[in-house]
Amino acid sequence: MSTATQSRPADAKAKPSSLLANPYARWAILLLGGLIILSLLRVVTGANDIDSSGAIAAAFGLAVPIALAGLGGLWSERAGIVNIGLEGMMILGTWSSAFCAYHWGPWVGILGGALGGLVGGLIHAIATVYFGVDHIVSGVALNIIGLGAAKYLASRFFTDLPGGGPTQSPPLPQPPSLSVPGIGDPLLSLERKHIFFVSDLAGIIRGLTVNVSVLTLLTLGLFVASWWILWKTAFGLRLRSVGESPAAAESLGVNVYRYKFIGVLVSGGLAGLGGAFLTLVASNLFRDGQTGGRGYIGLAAMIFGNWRPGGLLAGSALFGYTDAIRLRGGGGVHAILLLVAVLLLLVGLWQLRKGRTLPGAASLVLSGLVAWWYFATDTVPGELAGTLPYMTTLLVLAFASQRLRMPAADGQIYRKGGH
Amino acid sequence: MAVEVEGITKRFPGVVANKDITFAVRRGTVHALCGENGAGKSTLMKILYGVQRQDEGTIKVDGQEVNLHSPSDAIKVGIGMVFQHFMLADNLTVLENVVLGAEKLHGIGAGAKNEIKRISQEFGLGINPDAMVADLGVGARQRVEILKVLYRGAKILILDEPTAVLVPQEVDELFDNLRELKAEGLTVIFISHKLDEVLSVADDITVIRRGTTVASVDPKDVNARQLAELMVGSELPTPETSESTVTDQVVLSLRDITMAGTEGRDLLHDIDLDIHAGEIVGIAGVEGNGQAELVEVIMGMREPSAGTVMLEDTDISDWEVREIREAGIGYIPEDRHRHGLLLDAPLWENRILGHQTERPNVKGQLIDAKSAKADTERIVKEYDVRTPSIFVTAASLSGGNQQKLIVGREMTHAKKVLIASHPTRGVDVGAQAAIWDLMRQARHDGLGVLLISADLEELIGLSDTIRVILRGKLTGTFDPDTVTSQDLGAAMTGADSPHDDVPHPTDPQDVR
Amino acid sequence: ACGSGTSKETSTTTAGSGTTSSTSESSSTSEAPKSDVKVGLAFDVGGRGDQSFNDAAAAGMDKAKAEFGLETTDATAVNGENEAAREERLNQLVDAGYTNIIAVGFAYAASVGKVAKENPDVHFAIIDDASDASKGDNVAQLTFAEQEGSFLVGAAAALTSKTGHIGFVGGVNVPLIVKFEAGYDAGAKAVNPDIKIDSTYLTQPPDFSGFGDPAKGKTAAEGMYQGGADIVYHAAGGSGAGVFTAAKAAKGWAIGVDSDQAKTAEEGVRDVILTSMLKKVDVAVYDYLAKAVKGENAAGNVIYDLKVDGVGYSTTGDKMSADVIAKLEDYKAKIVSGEIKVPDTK
Amino acid sequence: MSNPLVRKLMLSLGAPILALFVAFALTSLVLMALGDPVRDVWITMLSTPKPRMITNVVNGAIVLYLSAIAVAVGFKMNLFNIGVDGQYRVGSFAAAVFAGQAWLPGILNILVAIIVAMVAGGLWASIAAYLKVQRGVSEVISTIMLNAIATGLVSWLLLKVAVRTAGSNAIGTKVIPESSQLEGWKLIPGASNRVYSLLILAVIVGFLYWFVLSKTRFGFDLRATGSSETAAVASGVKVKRMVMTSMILSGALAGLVGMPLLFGQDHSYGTTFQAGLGFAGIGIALLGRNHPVGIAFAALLWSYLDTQANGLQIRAGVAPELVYIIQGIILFAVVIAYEGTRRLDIRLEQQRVARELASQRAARTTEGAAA
Ligand SMILES: Nc1ncnc2c1ncn2[C@@H]1O[C@H](COP(=O)(O)OP(=O)(O)OP(=O)(O)O)[C@@H](O)[C@H]1O
Ligand SMILES: Nc1ncnc2c1ncn2[C@@H]1O[C@H](COP(=O)(O)OP(=O)(O)OP(=O)(O)O)[C@@H](O)[C@H]1O
Ligand SMILES: [Mg+2]
Ligand SMILES: [Mg+2]
Repeated sequence: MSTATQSRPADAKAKPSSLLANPYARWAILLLGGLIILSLLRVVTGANDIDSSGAIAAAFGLAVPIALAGLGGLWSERAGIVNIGLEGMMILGTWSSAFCAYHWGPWVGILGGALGGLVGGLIHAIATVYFGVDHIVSGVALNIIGLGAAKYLASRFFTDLPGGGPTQSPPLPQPPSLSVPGIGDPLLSLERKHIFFVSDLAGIIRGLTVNVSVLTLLTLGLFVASWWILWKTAFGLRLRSVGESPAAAESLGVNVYRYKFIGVLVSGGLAGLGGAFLTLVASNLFRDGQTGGRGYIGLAAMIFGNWRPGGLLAGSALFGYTDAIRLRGGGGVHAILLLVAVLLLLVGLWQLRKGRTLPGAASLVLSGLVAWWYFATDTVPGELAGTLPYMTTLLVLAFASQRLRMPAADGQIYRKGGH
Repeated sequence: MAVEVEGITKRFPGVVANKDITFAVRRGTVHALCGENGAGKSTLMKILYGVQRQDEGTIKVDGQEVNLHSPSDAIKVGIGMVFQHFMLADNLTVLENVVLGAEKLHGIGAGAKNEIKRISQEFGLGINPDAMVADLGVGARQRVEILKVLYRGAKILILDEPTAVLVPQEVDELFDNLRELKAEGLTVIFISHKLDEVLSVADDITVIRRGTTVASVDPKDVNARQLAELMVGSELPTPETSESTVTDQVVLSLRDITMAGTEGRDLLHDIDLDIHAGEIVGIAGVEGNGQAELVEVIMGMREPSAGTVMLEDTDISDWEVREIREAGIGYIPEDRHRHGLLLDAPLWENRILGHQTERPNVKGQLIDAKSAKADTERIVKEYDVRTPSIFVTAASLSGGNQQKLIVGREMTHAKKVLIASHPTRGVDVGAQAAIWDLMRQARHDGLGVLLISADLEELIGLSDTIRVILRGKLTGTFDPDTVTSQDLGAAMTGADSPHDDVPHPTDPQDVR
Repeated sequence: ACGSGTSKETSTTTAGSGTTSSTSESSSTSEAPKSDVKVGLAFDVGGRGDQSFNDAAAAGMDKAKAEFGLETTDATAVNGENEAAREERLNQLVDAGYTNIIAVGFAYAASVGKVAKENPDVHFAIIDDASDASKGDNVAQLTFAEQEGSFLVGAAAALTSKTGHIGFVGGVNVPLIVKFEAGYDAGAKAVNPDIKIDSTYLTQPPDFSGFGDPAKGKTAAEGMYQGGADIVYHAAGGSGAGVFTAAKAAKGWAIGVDSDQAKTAEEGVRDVILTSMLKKVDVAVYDYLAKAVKGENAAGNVIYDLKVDGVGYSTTGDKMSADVIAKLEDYKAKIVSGEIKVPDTK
Repeated sequence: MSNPLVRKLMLSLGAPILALFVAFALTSLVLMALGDPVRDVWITMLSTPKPRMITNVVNGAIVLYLSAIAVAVGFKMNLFNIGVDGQYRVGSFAAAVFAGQAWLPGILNILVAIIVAMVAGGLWASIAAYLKVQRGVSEVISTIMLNAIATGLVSWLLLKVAVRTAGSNAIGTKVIPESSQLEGWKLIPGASNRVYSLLILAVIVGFLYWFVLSKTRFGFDLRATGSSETAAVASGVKVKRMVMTSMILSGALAGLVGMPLLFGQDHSYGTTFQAGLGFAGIGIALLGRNHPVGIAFAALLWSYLDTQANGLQIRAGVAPELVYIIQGIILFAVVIAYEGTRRLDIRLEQQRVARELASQRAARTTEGAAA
């Protein structure tokens, strides 16, 4: 559309933005910026825990099950099936992974978790794909069934085992954890020195390289694999096309039902794997109610991440991180108040510059309130600190969500040959 | 013979869509299929493409009998189809849309991209494989659809109403493409309601009526009128030449209407427009040049950045949709399914839609179901809506009958102005004539009518004045008595500027 | 009227237990003697097998069952249930003919009060509640001085800590758990007024998953250890397993709760348990049932505190030095004598 | 079958009955496969409930009904309000605090407290509504977040206002004065307990839901928006305002959910207040197909199963959570059965339309021939 007259400004703009145009560079800049902000925040507030290796590792531990559930959601919704039943599939995964791990060891446990979730996925797939049941109804029903089934099966199969009971499994064998050899201790001593940026970097690297569970590595692998399969292979193209326009896919000979089915099945398996992580890595037993709504959070993280693996990972990490910060105590939540105040200030100023007076002013007022809260208190009450992950997610979405776009045919019931 | 169809019968619950259809298509020809809405053309083509399965009958391709269970079977024997409604995933790239389902041919990467470029060049389609389909205009989408078919190496192309959404220039381009394909030895099966097009491009014509083949004719032997009569099976009513009823009383006037766009260019720029009582003002233009915005500004669905809209002596610029409708402006929307109907609600509730605050639909804050139903019965009778009852859902009516219901409803409430956006799109000739009559009647009754249409014949036939809209500006005024389709077409595309400069119309589905 | 009902019941049970020795030999199924007392236990959420509070109650009942040959059953609460559901559970037990019904957990207070009033011939016990809501002529209210036991383990932590920094992980932020924290704080501060105490609650009511989410327990404890704490006390039910795991990894100490967790926790982590705050629900339940079998009227509030050894600390594994234990005994004596009053709120 | 009304009735009755049988069979299969006592389970689940239990069923259904109606208002608009859980918690807490102050006498206190609950629930929902309308945040995700935030906020506030009673480990808001406690009605003969007085509330809400949705302009606009947003806009509905209104309405109704519990049973808001009603409401609204009468039946069925399941552990030795499996299967079975009948219905309808059109056409052609 642009003709000669427009070419000059476009060229002028191209130079500085060329770095930003490269997605990898953009990510790198984002990460670097985040790190600097964290370092600054740590130095200013003295809350050394906010990027300690422990906090990062804990954030990872809390993020992985959410990320797995979210990845499950991604597979399903990319194929056009809304999956509100992730929670139920995850619950099934916790029980079955515990059952398998107890009887046959941790590796079978991991597999068992995936299988348990798969059963949930199977039910959801049959209902939504073949029977054309409303996706939400099916998901809600699945959550109810998952909850009941895990509890019922636990009381049926764990009650008489040593250390087990109707609501919990016996202790389970854990899959191994790995570390990059030789860097743990040097990094730790570096981290303990609390030098601006250097210690922060050391902490983060240490958190990511020391004592990482194989299941965490598997999860990362699954993210890369999902991205590759969905965006770089013919199979993935077909699966996504089914979520964007099933009629078009059908007209080109793609078996829509089959791809939707596969999408939901994989979805269940991944959510189940998230359950297995909870029983085998995050703890070492099955407990009734262990998932604590992480399936829903995973769904939220997926929406947050704009139905893309990278964004989803960022969403889960944000959630896991804030949850870790508040669970570990140590003034992290209080420190984050300052961060929020500064960010709100920046957003407010930016909006004022763009001429949006009302939202701008609102952000500034909010920023002032949060800053006042930070300076007037020393801690955040535990009840409120617990809401940090949810507040953060909501805030970020409130500022960023208008760019989100779900698969065009997501949630629509597809029937072969129209109608 | 490229395709031979024999004795095809297809029954749907309660309907026989195809009944003993027999015809043959010669290789390297363009073969047209004509018939009223619901005659069974699309069904037949879907059978040919394996989307649906015939109950009886055989299909031969290149003399070989084939068994088509799914589109893949059809693709295998070299059949490709461009559907009546585009089959494209908006949020995927052209490349992805094209290779989908045919990934085995050239992969999904560079190889495929090169192949697309090659085909695009060879047939002059001008397609960029990396573009998002959502960003493409209707014409480009049409070409992507054709490319999809060519990419699969199809030897037989089925085009189901490919021209319904194209403007004359685009139609010409398409026909050039078709001739090129024909020269390459490809066979084209082509469906259209625009009979002059059919006559100009087809080598053979098969007419279908009520699901059966009633005639096979040579385009050289018939004219459009004879063809239409073959389709409907009776003589068509002659359109009466009507006296001008234009008065000098302005009912709707737009002054300096401007609407800023996102990319610097105004969607609407300084629009000045007067509509008099008893006048039909036609707007001609390539889709996406501001027609939709114009209508939405008048109806209060969007706010212009500047300018005023006056209804008689009242400034209605700031009014809400509902107030505007209450003030006596009727609205026949462009897309009846999206803007005109609640498909899963019964007809009588659809009669209320858009007039939820007006009698006879309501009494105070309450719905007056009894009166609404009675009035729906009246509309069904007066406007000849073919329906078993007013309690069936709107979805169970055919498109033409849905449109007649909408026209009836809006006429009932349009006391001063009627805004009619593509009122006969996708409607067969019979219903078309009926709707035209209704519009003339409205004019006769002293309404001011704004008619927007892509059908230039319709515009010329109905309007008292024709204005052309180009890139958000009203650029020309024509007298329908003297203007020709060619003149209009030139004005619509801005005859003095290069063709590339015409903004690509966007799919109406994306205007949210 | 109630009194007479009780005494009648009393006489029959006494008769029953009087003839225990002879009936026990003749009963073929179990070696235990038979009694007319039929016990129904209504668990709180979590139920049997929570390795904590509910399990302790079950242990008490099981012991009594084995000893006195009682017929017993139990039923568990469902998460987030309605008051009517709790009432119904008790009613079902009454309907099924159970003579002594034990409700485990303060959530049952109102239901016990109501159902006990409607069924004056049935005996009830409630654990962790002594309010007017559950009071009745046929209700035994068994409560504990958790703060006193917690005081001692708090002192133990302060005495053992090398860093002068300890932690507390509560499962769900309810007053009962705050009681543990309050005692723990007081005990630690009694030893070392400058001690630093981290505290985290895993969830807020009505989200009770904090009692069953080891992942969260682990994260919270990890934060404390890595922040410099070397001893963490948990009152978090099943989430405590995560606290132990974290202690093991951080080579720190953990303090168990309710039962002697150096005996009940998973084998691998037992050696990190410095001590456990004992809340002898099992003893309370057993005592109550023993009284019932003997026909004594157990109605009224029985407070299990340090004085009666209803709460305390464990020494399994000998992780605390004799010195420390001596000091703890000292504190214990002062609490029993009333010299130290332990607060039960923060 | 030719009369559409008779047909609709038969189809809509047939589906749930069929579904119940399917659920029965599937659950039995599960039990058998795992070696549990199928007979005992069904004897427990299907035994005639005692009068006391019937009261419980009705009472349970009352709160579930309110919750489901709150959800259904959203569904009618294509809004998925997962936030009923948080909204009713906020509403119940606010009402409990207000009523506990006893600023107003007796019934007046109740009425105003109910309004307070609706306002609080509505305000809480308005956050999600605002985020959706102004910021485009999906209500699914915002209400999930807001539920958790409500939990934290209410716990924090509860600690601020809580009163402790001697000897009790529970905390709650100040108990509402005796004059504002509702004793309930002796509706079930032979029952020792009473049906919540606020049964009236459920009846009124159900009636208003039906009346407003199907008889008023507002209801028409709301349904129109739910069935086609674009058509609604073109018809003059202000969709953003409609989203705001209906989400807030849904939240206000959610605020009512705790009222029967508060005034008829618990008399204060505390840690033992019933939780999770919002999620049950989703299932029930779907089961009752968003229809006021359908939801009533669904709520009664749900509550019946809940109540009967209480005895499972005692009488059949099976975990009471089995009832969740049964409820889930029923939900599946019912929607699948509805889908089946829907397809049948469409087919029958089409045949009818085609037949009648054909006869009309025939009539016309003969007319034409005659002329
Ligand atoms: N899937 C279907 N189920 C039931 N009936 C159908 C189905 N598809 C088509 N029909 C019926 O078959 C008839 C033929 O429809 P078809 O779409 O082939 O008409 P057409 O000639 O393509 O009309 P148009 O010119 O409007 O495109 C329709 O009138 C309709 O009644
Ligand atoms: N897949 C289908 N299933 C059932 N009925 C159908 C189907 N497709 C079409 N019909 C029915 O066929 C009739 C005509 O449909 P059709 O789409 O051909 O009408 P039309 O006049 O071409 O409308 P439009 O112009 O909107 O395409 C209607 O009664 C419609 O209900
Ligand atoms: Mg059609
Ligand atoms: Mg067609």
